[in-house]
Amino acid sequence: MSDILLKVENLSVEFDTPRGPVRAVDGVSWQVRAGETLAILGESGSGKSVSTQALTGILEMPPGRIVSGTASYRGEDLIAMSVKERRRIVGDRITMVFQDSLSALNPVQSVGKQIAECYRVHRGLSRSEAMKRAAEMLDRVRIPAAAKRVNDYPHEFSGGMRQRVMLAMALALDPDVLIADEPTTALDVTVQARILELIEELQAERDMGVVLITHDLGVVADVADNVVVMYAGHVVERAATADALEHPVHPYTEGLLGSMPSADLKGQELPTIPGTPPSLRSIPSGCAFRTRCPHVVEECADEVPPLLTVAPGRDAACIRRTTMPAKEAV
Amino acid sequence: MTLSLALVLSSCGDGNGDGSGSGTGAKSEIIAIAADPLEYINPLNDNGSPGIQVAMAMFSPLVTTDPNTGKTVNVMAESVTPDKTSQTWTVKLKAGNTFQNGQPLTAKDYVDSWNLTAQGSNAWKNNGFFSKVDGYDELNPPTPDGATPKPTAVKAMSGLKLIDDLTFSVKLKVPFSQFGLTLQYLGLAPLPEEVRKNPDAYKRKPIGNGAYKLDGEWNAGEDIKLVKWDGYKGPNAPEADSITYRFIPNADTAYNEFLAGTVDFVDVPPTKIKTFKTDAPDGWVTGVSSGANYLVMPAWDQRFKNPKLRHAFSMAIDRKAFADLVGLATPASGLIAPDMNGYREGACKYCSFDAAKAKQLLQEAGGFSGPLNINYNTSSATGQIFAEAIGNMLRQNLGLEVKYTGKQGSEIGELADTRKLDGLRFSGWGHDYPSIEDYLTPMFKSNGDANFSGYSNPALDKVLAQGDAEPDPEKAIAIYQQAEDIALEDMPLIPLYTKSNAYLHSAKIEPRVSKYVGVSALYATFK
Amino acid sequence: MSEVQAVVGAEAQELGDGRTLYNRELLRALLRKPQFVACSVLLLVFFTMAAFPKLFTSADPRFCELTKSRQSAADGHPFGFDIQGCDYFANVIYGARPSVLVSIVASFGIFLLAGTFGLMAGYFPGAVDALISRTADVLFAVPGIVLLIVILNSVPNRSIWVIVGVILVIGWPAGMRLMRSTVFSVRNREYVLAARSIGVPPLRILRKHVFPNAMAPLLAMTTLGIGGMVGLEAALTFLGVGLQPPSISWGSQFGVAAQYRDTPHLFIWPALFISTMTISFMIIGDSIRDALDPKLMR
Amino acid sequence: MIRFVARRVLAAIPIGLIVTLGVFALVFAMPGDPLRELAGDKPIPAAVLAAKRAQYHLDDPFIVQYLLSMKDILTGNFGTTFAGADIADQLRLRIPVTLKLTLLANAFQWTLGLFFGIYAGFKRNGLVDKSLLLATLVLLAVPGLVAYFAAQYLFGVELKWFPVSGVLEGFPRSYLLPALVIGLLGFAGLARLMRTSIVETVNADFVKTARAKGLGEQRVLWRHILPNALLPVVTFIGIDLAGMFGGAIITESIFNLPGLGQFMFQAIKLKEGGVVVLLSTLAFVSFILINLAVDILYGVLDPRVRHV
Repeated sequence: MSDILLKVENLSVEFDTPRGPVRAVDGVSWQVRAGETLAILGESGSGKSVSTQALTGILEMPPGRIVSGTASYRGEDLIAMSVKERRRIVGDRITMVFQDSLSALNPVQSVGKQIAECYRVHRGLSRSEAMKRAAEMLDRVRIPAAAKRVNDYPHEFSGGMRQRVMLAMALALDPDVLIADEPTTALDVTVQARILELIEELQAERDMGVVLITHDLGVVADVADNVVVMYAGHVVERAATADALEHPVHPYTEGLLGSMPSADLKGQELPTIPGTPPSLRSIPSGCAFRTRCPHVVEECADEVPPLLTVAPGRDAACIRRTTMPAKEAV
Repeated sequence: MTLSLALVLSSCGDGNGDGSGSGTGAKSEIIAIAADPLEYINPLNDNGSPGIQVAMAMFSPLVTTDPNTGKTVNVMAESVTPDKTSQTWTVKLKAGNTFQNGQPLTAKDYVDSWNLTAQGSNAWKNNGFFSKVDGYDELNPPTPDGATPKPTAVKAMSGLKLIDDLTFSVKLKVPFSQFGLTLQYLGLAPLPEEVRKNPDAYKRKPIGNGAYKLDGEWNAGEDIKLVKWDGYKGPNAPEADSITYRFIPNADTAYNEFLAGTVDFVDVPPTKIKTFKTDAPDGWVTGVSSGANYLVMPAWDQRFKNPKLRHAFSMAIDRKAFADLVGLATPASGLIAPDMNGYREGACKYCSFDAAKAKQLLQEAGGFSGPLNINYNTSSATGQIFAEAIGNMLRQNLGLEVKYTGKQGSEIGELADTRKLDGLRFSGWGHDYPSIEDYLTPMFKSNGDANFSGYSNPALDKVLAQGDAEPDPEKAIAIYQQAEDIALEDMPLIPLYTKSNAYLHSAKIEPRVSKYVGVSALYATFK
Repeated sequence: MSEVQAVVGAEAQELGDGRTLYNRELLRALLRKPQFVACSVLLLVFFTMAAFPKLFTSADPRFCELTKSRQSAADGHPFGFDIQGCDYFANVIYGARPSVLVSIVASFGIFLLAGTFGLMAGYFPGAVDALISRTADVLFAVPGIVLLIVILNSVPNRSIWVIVGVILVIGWPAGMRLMRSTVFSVRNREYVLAARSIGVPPLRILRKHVFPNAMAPLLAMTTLGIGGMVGLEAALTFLGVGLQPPSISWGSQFGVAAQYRDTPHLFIWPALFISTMTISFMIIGDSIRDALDPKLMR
Repeated sequence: MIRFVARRVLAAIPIGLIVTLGVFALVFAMPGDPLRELAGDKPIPAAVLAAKRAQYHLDDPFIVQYLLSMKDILTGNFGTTFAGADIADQLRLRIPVTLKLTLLANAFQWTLGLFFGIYAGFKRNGLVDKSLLLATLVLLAVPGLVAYFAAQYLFGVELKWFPVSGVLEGFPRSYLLPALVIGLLGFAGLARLMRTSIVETVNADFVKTARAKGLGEQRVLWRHILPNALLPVVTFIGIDLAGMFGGAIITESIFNLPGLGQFMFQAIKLKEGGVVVLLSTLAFVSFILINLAVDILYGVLDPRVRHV
C-alpha cells in the first residue's frame, strides 16, 4: 500500500450563529493515499465541504471554528501549524478545485495570470516564465489553442473549459493531494464525464491522491476507490466503493442507493428517502438519521451511534447494524 | 506722461519706505466690503455703496459735509451759489487741481462728464440724478417698450453752461433750494477726457481726482489696492498711506475674517449685532443712524384705504421691542432720521405702542378682511425674522390672520411698481444729501423715485414745491416739516426704526466717527 | 442628498438579489437588534410629535412676546425662547410635523416614483425605457441644487408641498436607475418567465412577481436617505428658498438660528432633533439592509 | 473604442440641448426684473433700464434670447454679466478655484474613504470597522450647514489653524479647511460603500480559490479582492465628481471661495439666463466627460464590460 498523504482525525467544526453555535462537522475522520481517489459523499449541508475547507484554512473563521481534530499531511498537522507554514503546503502540495468555476475564478484577471500566480508565489518564477508554464498547463488540460487563450478572461470560456482552467490551476504545481469540491456538479453529463476522465488521467500520471467531494453516487461509482458517507456532520459509513455500493451497511447509504435510477427499477416509481435532511440547528438527538430511518428503534434516540468497524476496511455508525447482525451477512 | 512719472518718482522719495507701497507701508489698512467684487470703478455709473465707498477714496466731490459741524464745505468747488430763485446754480472750481493723469481739472470736465451720464442710451446708473436739470428730457426721449434707446442728436443738456475754464452753471427745470447740498454726491464725480472718450477701456484703471490712486494693476477678482496720490491738493486728505479694499460677499464670513485678524475694518452684519461687543471688546464703533426703515402700506389695495386702519397697524407695533430685535436701533417717532437738521422728536402721533387703542381704531375703520400678507426679502438674512416679528404683533394685538411671502427683492419691487404686490413690505431709505427734503420728495411726492406705497396727495406735493422754492434754508425746513406732518397723518409708510451701523476695527486704526456723516474707515487715524 | 442616495443605492444594489423575505421573518430578525428597537421607538416618538404635538406641550407655539427674544431656559420654558420670543420647546415640538412630513413624504414619494419608473424602464426595454432613462439623464445632468433654487424662487408660495414636489422631481432618477437595474436581473428569472408563459398580463406580473422581488434595494436606499431630507430643508432656508413662516420646521429653525452664535440653544435643539431623527432612520435602514443580507441569514 | 466614445457624445447632444433649453426656460420664468436687482440702492430711470435691456437682449422673445445665449456659448463669445464683469475673465478666475477645491476635497475623500473602507471591510467587525460605521453614521447625520459653520468657527476663528475664508493664502492653505469638511462629509459615504463592497467580495468564491492557492493575505486583498471590490466604487466616484463640479454653492458662500458655485448662485439671483445656461453647459459637459472617463476606466477594470 502506498503512503497515507492526508489523514483527518476526529475533526469537529462549529459555526457561531446569532442563535448560538452550530456543529457542522462532528468527529470526522478519513484518509487518502497516493494514487487513491476518496469520495466524500453527502447531501448539501452534511458538512462534506466544510471539513476540507477547515483543514486547508480557507474556511471563514469566524464565524467558523475548529473545535477539535487533526489533519496530518505526511505527518505534519495542518491545523496546528501557523498560517505561514500551512501556506507552504496548501496551494502547493494540496490544491483545490471548486464547483462553480465562473465564480471561483477571479473575473477581472486573465486565466493565464491566475495560473501563473501559482508559479510566481510558490516557485518564484519570473513573470514571463510563469506565463509560459501557464500556457503549457492549459494545453495539458486540453484547452484548444492554449497559447492564445492564456490572456482570455474567465467569462470568455464555456463552463467545461473553465473547469479545465480550474484544474490547470490546481495541478500547476504537481500537487500530492487534489481536493475537488463538486467539480462537475454544474456541468452537463458529457462534459462531466470528460472532466472526470481528465482528473483520473492526470492522477494516474502523477500518483496523486484525490479527495472528491460529491453528492452524486454515480460519480462515486465511476471514479472513487473508497467512499466516506456523511450525514448531518457525521461520517455514517466508510468503505471501499465497490463494497459500499453492493452492500451498504448504514440505512442512509442504503437509501441513497435505492434512490439511484437503474435498469432494474425501470418502469417503477423511484424510491426516495422520506423527509428532508435536518437543519444543523435542530439535529435530532442520538442518531441524526433516525427521523428518516425505516429501521428506527427507540434506542436510536439515546446516543450518537459510534462509528464501528463492521468488517475489515468497513465502518458504519448504526446501532442496528453494528450491534445486531445485518440482515445479510457481511 | 512725464508728469505722472515724476509723481511716481517723488512718491518714492517721500520716505514711504518700501517703495512698492503695497499695503505694507507704515499706515496701511485693509477694509472689508461685504459685497460681490466690483467689476469696474466709475462713480458716474455706480450707485451701490461698495462702488461709492471705493470712489470716495479715488474721487473728490465738489462739496462735502464737515464731519464736525455738519455744515457744507467746499472741496473741489471754490463756491456754489444759487440765484435768487434757487433755479440756476453757479459752480466755481478751485484752481490748480488735476486728475491723476496730470491733466488740470476744469469746468468742462464736469459739464462733459455730466452730459455723458445724462445721455439715456449710455445706460449709466446715475443718469437719474440729472433729471432735475433743464434739458435732461431731450437726452432721454421716451422709448416704446422693447425698443432700444438710440443715442440722441442732442448731446448736451441745455441747463449746463460753461462760463469759463473753472466756472459753469446749472439751470434746473424748477427751483430747488437743496441743490447745493446734492453736489456732495460722488455720483457727480468728473472723468478726465481720455476716460470720457472710451469709458470701457478704463473700467479697471480709473483716473480720479481724489487722494488715492490704484497701486499697480487691478485685475478681476483681486483686492483693490490704493496708495496715496501725491498730486492731490484738495482739503480733507485722509491719513492712510495705502488702503486695500477686500470683497467678501458673505457678511458673516467677512466678520469672521476680522475676528481672525486678517482685515482692519468690517461692518457688523445684522446677525452679529448682539455679539460684536464681546467678540471685539476693544475694537468697535457705532455710527449715528444711517437710514430710516418703514412698513409700506399699498395704496392700490382698497383694504388699506382708511387712514384709521393704518394708524391702528402703527399703534399695534411695539417699536421698542422691535428695535431691540433689530439691534442698535432707535424706535422711530417720525419719518426722518434723527440726526437730520429738521428732525422733530415725537412728530408721529400714532407711533406709540397701544394695543387697546389700536384695536379700537381698527374697529372704527371697519376691520380688515382676509389674511394680511407680509412680504420679505429672501436675500436678506433678517428679512424673514423681522417680518415674523411684525406679523406676530399685528396678529396678537389686532387679531388679524397673517401670512408671509418670501421673495427676492427685485421681485417685490417689480410687483409693487406694477401695483400687484399683495400686502405689506419693508422699505428703508438713506439720504443722498443731508436734507429732510431727501426723505420727503423721493418717498411721498406723487411718483417720487422711491414712492414705494404708490401714495399721492396733491396737498403734500404743493407744500414740497413751496419748500423747494424757498431760498432760506431754515424757512425751507419749516415748510418741509409741514409736508412730513401730512405724510404722518396719511401714513402711507409706517415708520419703524432708525438703525445705527456698527463696525469693528483693528487696534491699528481708529475710524473717524461723526455725528453728521457716520463712521469712516477711509478717514481713520493710525495709532 | 444625492450623495447619500448614491452611496446607499450602490450599497443596496449589492444585495439586490431579488430575494423575497417573509415579512414575519424579517420583522423577527429586526426585533432581535436592540439598536433597531431603540431607533424605532425614537421614530415613533417623533411621529407622535408630528401627529399630536399637543401631547407634548400645552404651550402655544405662536404666542410670542418679542421682549423675551432669545432668552434662555426659564420655568415652564425648558428650551428658552426663540428670536420672536415664542416658547422654543413648543416650536421645536410643532416643528416636527413639516420635518417628518418632508422626510417621509419626499422619501416615499421618491420610492413610489422611482419604483414605478424603474419597473417600467426595466421591464419594457425599448421606447418606454428610452423615454424614462433619457428624462433621468437630463435631470442628472443639471445640478440638483440649481433646479431647487430656481424653481423655489419661481413659485408664488413656497409651501411644504411645493418643496416636497421639487425634491421629488430631482430625486427620482437615482432610485429609478437602481430599480431598473434590479428589475433587469429579475425579469428573466424562472418565475417571471413561467408567469409570462402562462399568459399572466404584464401589469400583474409586475405587481405580483417583479416588484416584490426587486424592491428590497430601493427600500433600503429610501430608508437610509430619509434623514438627508431634513438637512436639505435646512440648506434651503440658508439659500433663502426654505419654508416660509408661519410654518415651523427644524430645518428652517436651524437655518435661521445658525448665524446667531451667541444663543446656542436656538440651533442646538433643532440640530439635535434633526440629527437624532436622521441617525434613527439610518440605523433602521442599516438594520433592514443587514436583515436582508443573505449571508447573515439562516 | 472610438465608436463607443462617438456614440456617447452624440447621445449627449440632444440631452444637452434639452438641459440648456430647460434651464434657460426656468430662469426666464423666474419672477422679478433682472435689472432691478442690479440697480443698487437707488431707482434707475426708465431710459437707462431700456438701454440696459437692449444691451442684454432682455427685450427679445424667449427663444431669441435662448438662441443668442447658445450662440455666445458655442462661439466662445461670452460677453459680460449684467453687473459688467467679463464672463471669460470670470471663468478664468473661477474654474481653477472650483477645480482646486473639488480636487482637494476629493483627494481627502478618496484617501480616507478608500483606506478606511478597505481596512474596515477586510477586518470586518474589528474595532476599526465598528468605529468607522459609527463615525460615518454621525457624519452622514450632521447636516452640511452645521459642519461648515462649526468648522469655520472652530478651526478658523478660534484656533486660527486655517484661514477663515477667501483664497488669499493660495493653494493649498486657503482650500484646506473647506476641502477637508467636504471631504469628510463625502468620506462617510465612500468609506461605507468601499467597506460594503469589500465585505461582499471577501466572501466571493474566487477569494476562496485564491486562499486555496496558498496566497498571502496581502496578496489576496490587493490582487484579488480589491480589483473586484473597486468596481461599484468607481461608478460612485464618477457620479460624485461630476456632481461636485456643478458647484459647491453653500461651501463656496460660507468660505468665500470665488468659484463657479457662487457665480451660479449670483447668476440665478440676478436672473442671468445666459450665465446660468453657460455654467449649466459647463457642468453638463464635465458630467458627460467624467462619466465617459468612468465608463472607460470601468472597462479597463472589468473585462466583462470592455468596450471594444
